[in-house]
This record gives sequence, structure tokens and C-alpha cells, in this order.
Amino acid sequence: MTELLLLALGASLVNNFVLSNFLGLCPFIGVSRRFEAAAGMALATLFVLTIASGLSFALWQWVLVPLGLEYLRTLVFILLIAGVVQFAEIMVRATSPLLHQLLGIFLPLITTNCAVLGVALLNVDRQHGLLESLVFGASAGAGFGLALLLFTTLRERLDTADVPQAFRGAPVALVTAGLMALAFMGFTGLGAR
Amino acid sequence: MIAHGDPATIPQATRTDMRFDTSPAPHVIAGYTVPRVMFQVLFALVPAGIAHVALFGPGLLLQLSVACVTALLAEAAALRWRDRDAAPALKDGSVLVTAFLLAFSIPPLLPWWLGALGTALAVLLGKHVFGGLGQNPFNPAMVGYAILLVSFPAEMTRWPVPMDVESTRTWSELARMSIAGFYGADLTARWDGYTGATALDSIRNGLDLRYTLPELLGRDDIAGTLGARGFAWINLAALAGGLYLMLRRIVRWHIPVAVLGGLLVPSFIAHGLDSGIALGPALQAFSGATMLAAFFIATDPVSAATSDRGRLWYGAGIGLIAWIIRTWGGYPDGFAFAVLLMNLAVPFIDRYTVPRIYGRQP
Amino acid sequence: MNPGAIVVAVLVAAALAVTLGVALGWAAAHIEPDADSLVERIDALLPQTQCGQCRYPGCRPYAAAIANGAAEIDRCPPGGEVTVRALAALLDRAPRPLDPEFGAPAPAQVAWIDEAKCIGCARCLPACPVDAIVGASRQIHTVITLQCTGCELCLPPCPVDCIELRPAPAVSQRYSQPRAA
Amino acid sequence: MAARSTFHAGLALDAHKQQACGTPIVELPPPTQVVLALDQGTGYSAEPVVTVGEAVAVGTLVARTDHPSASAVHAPLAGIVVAIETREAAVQGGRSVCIVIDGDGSDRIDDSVRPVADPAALSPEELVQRLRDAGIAGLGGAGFPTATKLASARNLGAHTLVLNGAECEPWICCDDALMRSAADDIVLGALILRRAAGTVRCVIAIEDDKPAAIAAVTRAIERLRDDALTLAVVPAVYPQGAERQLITAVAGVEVPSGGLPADAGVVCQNVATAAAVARWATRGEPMLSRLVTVTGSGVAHPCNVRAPIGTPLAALIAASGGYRGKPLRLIAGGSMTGRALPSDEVGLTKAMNCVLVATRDDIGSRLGAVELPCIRCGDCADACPVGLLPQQLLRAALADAHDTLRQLGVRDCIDCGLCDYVCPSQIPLAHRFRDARRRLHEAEAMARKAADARERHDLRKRRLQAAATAEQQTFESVRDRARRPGDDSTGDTN
Repeated sequence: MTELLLLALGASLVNNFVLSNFLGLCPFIGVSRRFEAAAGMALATLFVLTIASGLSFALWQWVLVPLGLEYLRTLVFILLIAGVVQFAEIMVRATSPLLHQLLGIFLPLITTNCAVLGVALLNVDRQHGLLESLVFGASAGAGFGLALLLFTTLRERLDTADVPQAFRGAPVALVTAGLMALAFMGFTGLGAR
Repeated sequence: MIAHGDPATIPQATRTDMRFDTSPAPHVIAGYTVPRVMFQVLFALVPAGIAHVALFGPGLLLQLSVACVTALLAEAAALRWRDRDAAPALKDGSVLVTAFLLAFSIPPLLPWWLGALGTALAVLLGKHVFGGLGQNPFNPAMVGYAILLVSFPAEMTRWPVPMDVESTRTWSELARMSIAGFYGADLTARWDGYTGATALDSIRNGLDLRYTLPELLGRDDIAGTLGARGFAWINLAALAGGLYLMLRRIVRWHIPVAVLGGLLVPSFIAHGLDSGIALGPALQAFSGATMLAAFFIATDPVSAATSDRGRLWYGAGIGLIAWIIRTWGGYPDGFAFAVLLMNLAVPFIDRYTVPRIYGRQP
Repeated sequence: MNPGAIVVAVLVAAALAVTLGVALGWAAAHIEPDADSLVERIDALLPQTQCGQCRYPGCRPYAAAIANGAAEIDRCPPGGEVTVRALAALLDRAPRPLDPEFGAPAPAQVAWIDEAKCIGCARCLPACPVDAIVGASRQIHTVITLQCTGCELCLPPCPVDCIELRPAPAVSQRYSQPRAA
Repeated sequence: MAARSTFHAGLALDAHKQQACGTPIVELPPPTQVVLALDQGTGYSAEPVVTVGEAVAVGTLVARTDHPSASAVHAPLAGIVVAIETREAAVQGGRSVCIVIDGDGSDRIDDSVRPVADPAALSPEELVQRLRDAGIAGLGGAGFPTATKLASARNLGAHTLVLNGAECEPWICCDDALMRSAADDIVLGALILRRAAGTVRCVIAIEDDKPAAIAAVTRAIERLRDDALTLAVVPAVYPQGAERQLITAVAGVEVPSGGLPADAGVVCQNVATAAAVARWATRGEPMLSRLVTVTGSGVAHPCNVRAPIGTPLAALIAASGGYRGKPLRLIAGGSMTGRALPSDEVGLTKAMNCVLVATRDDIGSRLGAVELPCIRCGDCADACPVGLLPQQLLRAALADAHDTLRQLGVRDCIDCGLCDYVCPSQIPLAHRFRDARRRLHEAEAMARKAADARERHDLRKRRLQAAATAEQQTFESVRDRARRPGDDSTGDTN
């Protein structure tokens, strides 16, 4: 139990996928202008990460390994993630077309979100069991969502700030993201002792 | 009966006698201005500064001078670059507060160019990239400090051995060493033994080497009667300055109390559970940057939460994260990162701690 | 690598692809997209002049066109920059200037019928998209100023050009809700 | 400096009341000319019922209204209507249609002015209507028609009438002077108002910095021996006299956001309004005059003046010894919420409780203010009596973010000006919020008009569709019948 908790804390905060490992930066920058969109993205990514972690573990454990097809994992995982993402897209379109509009291209792009593939591959590399895989996937998704929402609220505040012309938009967003990563460096070494 | 209703049909009257200015209400203000707030903060730092100089030598004064000059130059340059009038911004004192906080946080032996670099980064990257006074989401001084700390860890953790450690050192030697350090001389050659880690750092390293806390505290170079050697007095002086600010209502109680609560409550519990390795509340409160952070750094209004409830969450978060980093983290003192981490949560906190408006349901 | 392994690999990948394809196909067929709610929200931001300057027959058709990506958000001169900004904010797109092809924004105006010239032909009545013209055949017509959206659609049918546009009165008095009553 | 009060926050301000309050009330003789604004300060105008050249007597109705937010206007002196024109006035927007009457020096009284024989014989509904006809409006500063408030109190079943004697705004002391000199009138008016509003009890609220007024009102209440008429002493904290804040302090309930005091079971009237009701009952006099504080460093002898409505402010200032020093601002109201007027030619309105002639001594702090960026210090939020977050509101106001403005309660702002007062960055917050409210109001009016147009368009579409369907059906049935030879109902088709 304690190990699962530490795994969750590690994946969500200490080794935050966005701010410590710099994975999944594309939606982090792209869908952080509005809170509603970011919240939708956070939920969609959490959903995809959790489902994809579980399914990829199942595929790995019960199909690829028994058949000796370990080398196919990247291909198979991407296929699997693409399927889950498509399903998520259908769900989003059915529940909130506005959110579907807001997320735009970034929703299908969850497929190529390196955080998602990263989680699936890390699960395999670290020989996580099914429960561990699910917890790891969910907490990575939660960590991504947390970073995204914090970043979005920061950017919303910067919207009304008197930012110098040269830094408006993406530059100040990147500086902010950098300072967020700097702040997350405070967690380095946590758990090492 | 006249045809009424259409104002255009009613003749206009013109008068030109005595005219008055028609500015909007209110017509009076308290006149308690930003510069006065900022200079009160600087004034409240004086006791801590005196303690600092008495215990660690005049290095602080050197760092202060380089920080203030750099800060004013950086502020002026940033405003000139944006075609803004620099004079009011230089006079409002806010950039001096940043310089003071950074100078108080960095070791007094730091070479001057690092102090200047840190200050310039604080003012430019921490403040003016976001638009200057009032716009920065992060505490500029802590931005500068954190960048220096992750980039120059060795220089940033080398402190003079404080005067209240029993030894034969004199203050004038400290002064000479400070000047040497300021110009970047290699201190290990002549001054080895005069420098060392801070008390918190020593305890952390000692615990890593499997010493117990009572053993470490038994060494007379680490802790005194109240807290860490040297830092206890600075903390006490900062506490006095902070209480003065509270008395003048420049700082309200929420953030300092929450910071101290967030730090001391867990340390009290942990110390109760295992006094062999967990630092007690007194040691936590009077070592490192605790009081400076609680009263001067976390309370920077620009980067803090705005509602009373939000300030409590914000302060408690800083205290708790600082405790976590001090206890398990890779850095000896966690306040800079704790402040930055909670800074980035501030808009989020503000979003969920809007106070109840009169006449609305909670 | 033996040929058998390749066959197995291809089969596994194909099986996975087919399974996912079937599942997604079923989901796409059975989970209805909810398009209306987005159209409603876009329509709510449009000025409802029903003027057709966007080349759609009214505000709602234009809203539907925006929702399914057929039209840009820059086609509504009566709404002006304010509407474009509101739409951009709703859809999280970059605000853009109005497309001059669809007309230039003008101050709010209302139609006014010169009753001396009106011959009571009633041709302007069906043209009004909001039924703001009162009249009947061989009766003099008049415009209900408060209801008029200034769409100008009544101008072309008038055979004697007795309708002109005048600056609209401030809407805030009539459409405000006084707090105490 | 700051003191907690019974509501959320507020501040104890420099009162500046001693200047005018020490001297006795001055009765101003009828001026030679009055300028009666048809908008008496609520933003809604009455309609004139006299023409230029018409002779009027004291108490003649000169403008009537059906609007619940406007009040009827009566001639305060006998004379001739010399002009009906748009002039500068102490109202929103700075201009209003005004009826100008030149006095003829006589004190001819209109026939309609007759004492009410027995107010107790009138039904409450009649009472409300008579007060409306008499043009009785709130004298506390808003000028809102008393009858409208009483009617909504009746409709919503209010149980408590609060008489506002908490004159919290700096400089103003006309209510204080009135309570000291005419407490019996106030108590009499309170009884009539209580009956008209249908409330069970009446509480007169006075701030604790007015001991003489408290003593006078206490004596008046004791003479009456009415258990349902009581006195409440409230702390002298700005803005204690704001309607909602006073209700909370006295009755312990909050007026719901966007609602009326009557929604919380309370109706609030100013003490001076009660005295005006008493004048109406005893003399039959409609609202013809009011007590107004004329003060500030810019007048020679600050004092309280009873003057006819419409008296040009220049005449009021002359009655107070004329200008002194270098007056910079002429403020209708106090220093916190008063409206700065462009000229002293404007007429006294029912809503004007104070004329503050301010010199640099009085408003220097504001004149020297340099606006700096907001440092989010939160002093404004601490001071706000409504619990708003002005610094977040400011961001929303500058970005014109209407949803955020509504959510953060820009409409709940009572415009007390405390956020400005305490702001160390000297930002004109209250003004920005007023501006934001106006823009929000306009945007909402546009949205309502658009919704209206959408509905009419939809109805039209449905009507056209129905017509088309009906036509199609008619066509089909005719065609069908044409194709069926031998169907008698179509007549002989072949």
C-alpha cells in the first residue's frame, strides 16, 4: 500500500511528467489558454492514460510476451493508444461539442502525447503489475492534469498582465513554464534518502 | 401643455460662470502609498540585518550594495527598453525590497558577480518579463535565489561559521574573509575552517551518515539554546521586524501564521514520533530562513493569494512544502522552492477561495 | 527470424487493428454527437439582426455554419468587433478583424417610414425578419422602433423608397430591469 | 484607525462633522428663482404638466409620473414658469430637463395643499398613493420614491421598518441636526410610515457618535410609549448608513444579492423622510424643501440650511457666508460618494443631503494621487463592506470580462469608495467599477434586445411554416377532390 502511494506521489509530483521529465509539452503549451479546455484536456488525458496503461499491460503480459513479440511493443502500444484516444474523442463530441471545439487538434494528438506512450513503456520497463500499471498511469495523468491546470490559471492571470510586447503570448508562457519547472526542482532528491 | 418627452425639442441653456472640476468620487483617500509600504518593509529588515552582520561579518552589506545597485540598474534598463518613465518605479522601493530579500537569502561570501547575476535575473526574469510591478506571478527574489542555487550549489551553500560558535575567530577576520569572498578569492586556501555548511545542512548530512539528531545537536557548532547557531538570532530579529509589520498592518497575520503552522505542526508531530531524526519545532522555527520567509518573503502581496482564506492555504502550503523538503528533499532549506511552488498555485487558490459576497449564499 | 514469427506478428497487429476498428465503429454509430448545444451558445452571441449579411439566412444558420467549421467568425458586421471577440473567446480562436467582404460595422440604426410618402403597398411587411413593421394593405405602415434590428431588408421591396435608416435610440432604458419595482 | 463593525469590514473615517453641526439651522427665505430638475437624482424623470408662462403657487404640481423610480415635483414657491429646458443638474449624466420658476414674492398656496385630517383614517394603500402624489422621496441621498419602497414592502410582507439615522459619510450632518431639533416629527412620521409599509415594528438607528440626537430621539420615543418603536445605537463606522449594511447591523439579516431589502423582511427609510412625511400629514405640504448641510473649507460659515427644492446652490452657499479661499470642487453629497458638480447654478434636489465646497485642504490627498500598478495587497478587500475582491474585479473590469464581473459581484458593489480610500496604489477603483457596471448594463440590454429579436424571428418562421403547410394542404385537398369525379361536395365539376 505504502509503495503504491509512493509510486503515485512520485509519478504525479516528484517526477512530474511535464515539469520534471518534460514529456507531453505539446498539449501543455497548446491547451492552456482557457480553464475549461484545460480541464477537459486533463480529464481526457487522465482517461486515456489510465485505460491505455491497463490495456497495454494486458497486451504485453498476455499476448506479446507469450508470443515472443516484445519487439512489437511500440507499434502495438501506439495502435492501442490511438484507439483509446479515438474513443475519448467520440465521448467528448457526444457530451460537449464546445469542449470538442476548444480542444481541436489537441484531442487526437493525445495519441502522440509522449507522456502516454512513455507511461506504457515505463510500465513495461519497470515491470509493473496490473495494479501498479493502473496507479502509475492514473497518477501520471493526475500529475499532468495538475501541472496543466496550474499553468492554465497562471496564464489566465497573465492574460490581463501588462506583459512587454516582445514577450506576449508564447514567450511569456514558456518563461512561466520554465519557472514552474524551476520550482519543481525543489522536489529533486525527494525520496532518495 | 407642452409636447414633452423628446429632449431635442427643449431648448438648451448655457452658463459660463464659476466652473468646478468634476472628478469622480471618492474625493479623499487615505494616502497610504506603495512607496511607504515598501520602505516600511525595508525598515523592518534592519534588526535582522544587524544580527546578520554581527554574526556573519559584513558580507551582507557588500551583497546588499551590489544587489541594490544591480536591481536599480536592471529596473531602469527594463523600463527604458519599454519606453516607460523609470523614475516612479525606481522611487517606489519595490525593487529594493527584492534586492534586500535576495541579499538576505544568499550566503554573505558569494562572489559579487553571482549576487549581481541573481539580482538581475530576479528583476528581469522574475518581474519585468511579466510586465513589472504587480504583474509577476513568482516572487522575484526567490526566482533569483533558486536559479543561483541550482546553478551554483557549492557557492550557494558555503556560509561563514557564525560568531556564536565557540572559537578563536574574530569579527575582523570574518570581515576580511567576506571581502575576499566578495571578490571571488579561493577561500579554501587561507580561510578553510572559517567556512562551512549551515546548521540545517550539517544536520542533514549528519543524518545521512546515520548520526542521530541528539548526537548532532550535542556538537556545539550546530545548535545553540534556541535554534541553529547564528541563524537563531537572525530569525529572532526577523520575527521582531515581522511583528512590527503586523503591528503597522502592512502584513496581516494570515500568511505568517499559516507558514509557521504548516512548518511547525508537522515537525511537532514528527519529532514526537521519532525524536532521533526529526527536527523539533523550535529548531525548525529558528534555523534557516524560517522567519524571513514567513514574514517577508511569503507575504509579498504580488505573488501571494488575495483572500484571507486563500492566504491561509497559501501560507500553510509553503510551510508544509518547506518541511517536506527540509525533511526528505535534496536541498538543506526548502523555503525558496516552497514559495515558488505555492506562487504557481496562487491563481488556482484564488479561483477557489473567493470570499462570500454580502447577500449571497455561501 | 523465421517466417512463422512474422506471420504471428502480422496476425496479432491485424487482430488488434480489427478489434479496435470494430469497437470504434460501433461507438461512432451509437454515440450521438450533440451538435445543438454548441450552435445555441454561438447563436446566443450573435446580434440577432437576422440581416443576412453573412450570406446565411439569419443568425442561427450562421451559428450552425460556425459550429461545423463551414464559416469563419468574421462575417457579422452588425455585431462588430465585440461579437468577433466574444466568439473568439468562446471557441478559443484568435480574434480577427471583420472580413470587409461582408460589410463594414456601422452604428446601430433603425428603419423609419416616411408616412407622407408611404402608399400602403404592404410589400415591406413580409420582408421584415422580426415582424417589426405594422401596417396593412392601403394603410400607412410604421416601424416599431424598439423591435427593429436595422437589418435593411425592408429597403429593397419598397417601391417608393419611403423607408430610411436613422440612428437607433439607446437600448439600455427600454431593456433595462430597474432594481426596485 | 480601523475598527470592526457589525458588518463585514468598513473603516472609521475622519468625520469632519463639527464644522457645520455646531451652528443652528438656517431657514433660507424663498429664493428669487428655483431650478427644479425633473430627475430628482434617481436617473428617471417626471413629465412636466405646466407650460412656460404658467403661474404656479406653493405646492402646485409641476411634473407628474407613473414611473416607480421617479417622483412627482411640486412648485416650492409662487411665481411664473419661465423655462423648461435641459440644464446641468446634480444627476447621473450631469444634465436633466429642468422647470425654472421665477418667484413673484407672494406666498400664495395651492388649493391642493390641505392638512391630512386624520392619517389614521386612510387605508395603507391610500396612504401610499397619497405619499406618491406628494412626491415624497428618500432624503438620505438616493432620492428614491418612498411610496415605491413602501408598496414593495407591503407586497413582500416586510416586518421591520428601519429609520436610517446613521449618517456615516464624512461632512454630512443634516440628519443629526434634524434629529436634535425635530425628533417629534421623525417619530410621528415613523408611525405613519410603519402603517403604510405594514410592518410590525420600527427601529430608528443612530450612530453612537451622535449622543445629542440619541438623547432627543429617546425622549421623543418615551413620550410616545409605543413598544413597537425602538431605538438602536450602531457603531460609527463608514459605511454604516448604507442601506444594506444598516439593515444587517440592526436586524441581523442580509439583503439577498440582487434583491430588495423587503426580500429580507425589512424596509429602510431615512429619518429626514419620516420628518417630511410628518410635515405632509400635519400641513398637507408635498415635498417642497429639505434640510441640507452646506460645508467644507470653501464656505465661510458651514451650517445646515432648510431650503426649497430647486434652490440654486449659489444661493445656499451665499446663505452660508459665501465662498472662502479657493474652492476646487463643488460636491453634492459627502467626500466619499458625493457627485462633483460643474457649476453652482444647479438646483437643490431631493436627493442632495450635502453641498461640500472643497478646497485643497479637504481633497488634497486625492489631488496629489499618482496611480501605480496594483500590488495585490488586499487592503481593498479588507475594507470592502460587501466582501468583494476589488483587485480581481479591477482586472476583470479592465479586460471587460462580463461573466467574471458578474461572478465577482460588480453589481453588489455599493459604491462606498472605501477601496479607493485605502488603495496604496491610489487606483480609482470605484470609478472603474461604476464604468464597468455601465458597460455591463449596456451589454445586457443589447443581449436582451437580441433575445427578443430571436424570439420574434422564430415565431415568424413558425408562422410562415404553418401558413405554407396550410396552403399545401388546401392545395392537395382541392387537387384530390378535382381528381375524384362524382364527389358532390365540390359541386358539379363536369
